[in-house]
Amino acid sequence: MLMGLFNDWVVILLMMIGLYIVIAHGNLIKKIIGLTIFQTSVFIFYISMANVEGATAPILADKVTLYSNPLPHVLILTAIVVGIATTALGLTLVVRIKEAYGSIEEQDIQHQDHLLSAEKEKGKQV
Amino acid sequence: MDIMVIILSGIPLLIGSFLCISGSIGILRFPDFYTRIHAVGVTDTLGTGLILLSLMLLSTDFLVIAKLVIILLLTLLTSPTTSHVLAKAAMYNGVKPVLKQS
Amino acid sequence: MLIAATLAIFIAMLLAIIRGIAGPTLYDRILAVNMFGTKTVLLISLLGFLMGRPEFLDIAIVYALINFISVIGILRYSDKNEFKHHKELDKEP
Amino acid sequence: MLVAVATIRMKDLFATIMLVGIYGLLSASFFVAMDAVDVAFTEAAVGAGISTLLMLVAITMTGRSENTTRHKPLLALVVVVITGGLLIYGTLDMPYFGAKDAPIHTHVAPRYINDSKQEIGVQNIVTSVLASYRAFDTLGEVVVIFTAGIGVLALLSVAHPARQNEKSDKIESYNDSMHKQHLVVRIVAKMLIPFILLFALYVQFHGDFGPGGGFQAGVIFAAAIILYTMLFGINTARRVINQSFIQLIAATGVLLYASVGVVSMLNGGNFLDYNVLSLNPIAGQHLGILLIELGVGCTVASVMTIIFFNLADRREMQLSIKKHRKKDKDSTPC
Repeated sequence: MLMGLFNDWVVILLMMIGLYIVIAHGNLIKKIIGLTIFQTSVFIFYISMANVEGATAPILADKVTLYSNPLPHVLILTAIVVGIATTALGLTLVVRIKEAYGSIEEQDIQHQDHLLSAEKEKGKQV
Repeated sequence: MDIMVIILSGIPLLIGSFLCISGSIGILRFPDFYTRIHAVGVTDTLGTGLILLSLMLLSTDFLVIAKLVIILLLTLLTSPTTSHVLAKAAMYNGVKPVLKQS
Repeated sequence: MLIAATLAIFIAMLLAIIRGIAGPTLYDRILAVNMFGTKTVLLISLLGFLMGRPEFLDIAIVYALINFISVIGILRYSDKNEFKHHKELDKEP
Repeated sequence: MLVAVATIRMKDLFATIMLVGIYGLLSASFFVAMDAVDVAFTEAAVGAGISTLLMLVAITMTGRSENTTRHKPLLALVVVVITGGLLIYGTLDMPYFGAKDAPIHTHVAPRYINDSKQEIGVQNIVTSVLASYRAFDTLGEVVVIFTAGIGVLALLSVAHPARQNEKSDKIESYNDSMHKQHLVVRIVAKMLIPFILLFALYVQFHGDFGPGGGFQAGVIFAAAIILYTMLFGINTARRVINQSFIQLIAATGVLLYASVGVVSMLNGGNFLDYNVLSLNPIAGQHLGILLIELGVGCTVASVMTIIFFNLADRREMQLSIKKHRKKDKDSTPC
């Protein structure tokens, strides 16, 4: 009866994909997309925890007695909106980085930083 | 009476689902963008309309019927518009249709 | 009957996803997204009927609206001319 | 069901974003299947619409192709696989999907489900938990959203050069807004926008009975404004909706929320305890939830609009700067 855990495994798979994108890709926007996937996997985890077999949505009606758990729904509802707000903040940061460095690849940015600090060192020595 | 309603609603439901599937096969099999847009645009609008119609027949509540009518109107309004804009943008940006080789 | 229709829409969605992943041009992908949105509207209304709580049609309305908005937005911000513009400018030192 | 979107690893960022849009739609229909109606509502509006659009605008500013180099893919793979393996090992102790006696269903949830009818009198349990039992939590979330809006404002706001050359700006906006080429869309959108606004208000005030509430209504409202902005150009939209006005509304929403709490404290209750707002506790709860949802809706709608406006503005500015530079380059050789 391991099928009962199938949802959790899907969630973990999504989470792994998100994490892999965040770690392995240099492009900053790709990293943000990875974070979004990671976020959504957590949402799905919560929502599938809230599900009760044979229950319906938590809106009170006359004949229904079994409802799914409303608490995770509340948490995720707010988390989605907060998530988009923070994602937007991240995107604006990326836009500013692009303006400042002319690139959004992590390696380019680090390279430029190295060059800058090396120049500064030289200036100090002189 | 009941069985009449079920049969009456079943017919558009089945036709609608058939149209949906044929449209999606069309999007997969057709050779270029414009034929694909034809497949999707036509079958999607008609299939959606038929399925919503059968749901309207099935429902008893007035509010539900009203909402279904709203959805139907919205799809009838937006779906051809998006197809039109898509085709126009594609043409504008130089996606060529595959013409018959002569 | 409802279940059969739901299954049909499900298959259609799968095919649309395949086109969305494989689509050679950008517009194929947008088309796939659009079709996917329409199918989702249908799926949600059918699911509402299947579960016996047709009050959920509100969500389907939101879908129809948001789908339209996002497709228009995608087209608005993907006009190829702009990209060409960018590339030309990026080539310049 | 969701594994289908596991292939979001394309090189072209644009295609990736299409896939993100599909992914949002898919996860929202998953939420419907899981009975989480309110969440599906929010995810529909946010995941499929707004986030896709924001990413698109950002991409038009940063360029769409990605470098092929991936640093240390092997190491990343090892880390990820180890993490995933540990997590899967952890799930073996989890309660099965849909089990009725899982620990999550035995603590506070029965209280919410059984007593909220008497205590709050609102049909939608999600709304009553959101706005009444856990109102303090929600206040925090609203403040976070507000802060994100301020952050975007601080990072991106353009010190309007538009004021000086109003006329050329007008011409640019005219060219920009797809005036001639997209007549059909514009007319359909003109028909749709009032309907969308009306529907947002319906969602806002219908949250007590069905799925809906301040968060969803705010996002839908912002979506309508974004549609207007996309079709008629940012400058026209700014003339309709003033930037400082939106900022005012964003602040007012948070203040409204907090002041409801303060008023209930002044009336002798706890912070955000609506029972004392009116003589009848149930009526007090209704009033409190209504006001709070209004505050949330105001803040969310205006923050989303602020974010979009600033991104679009920044893009406009970059485009015009590039155009100027190009003109200079063209003029210097001859």
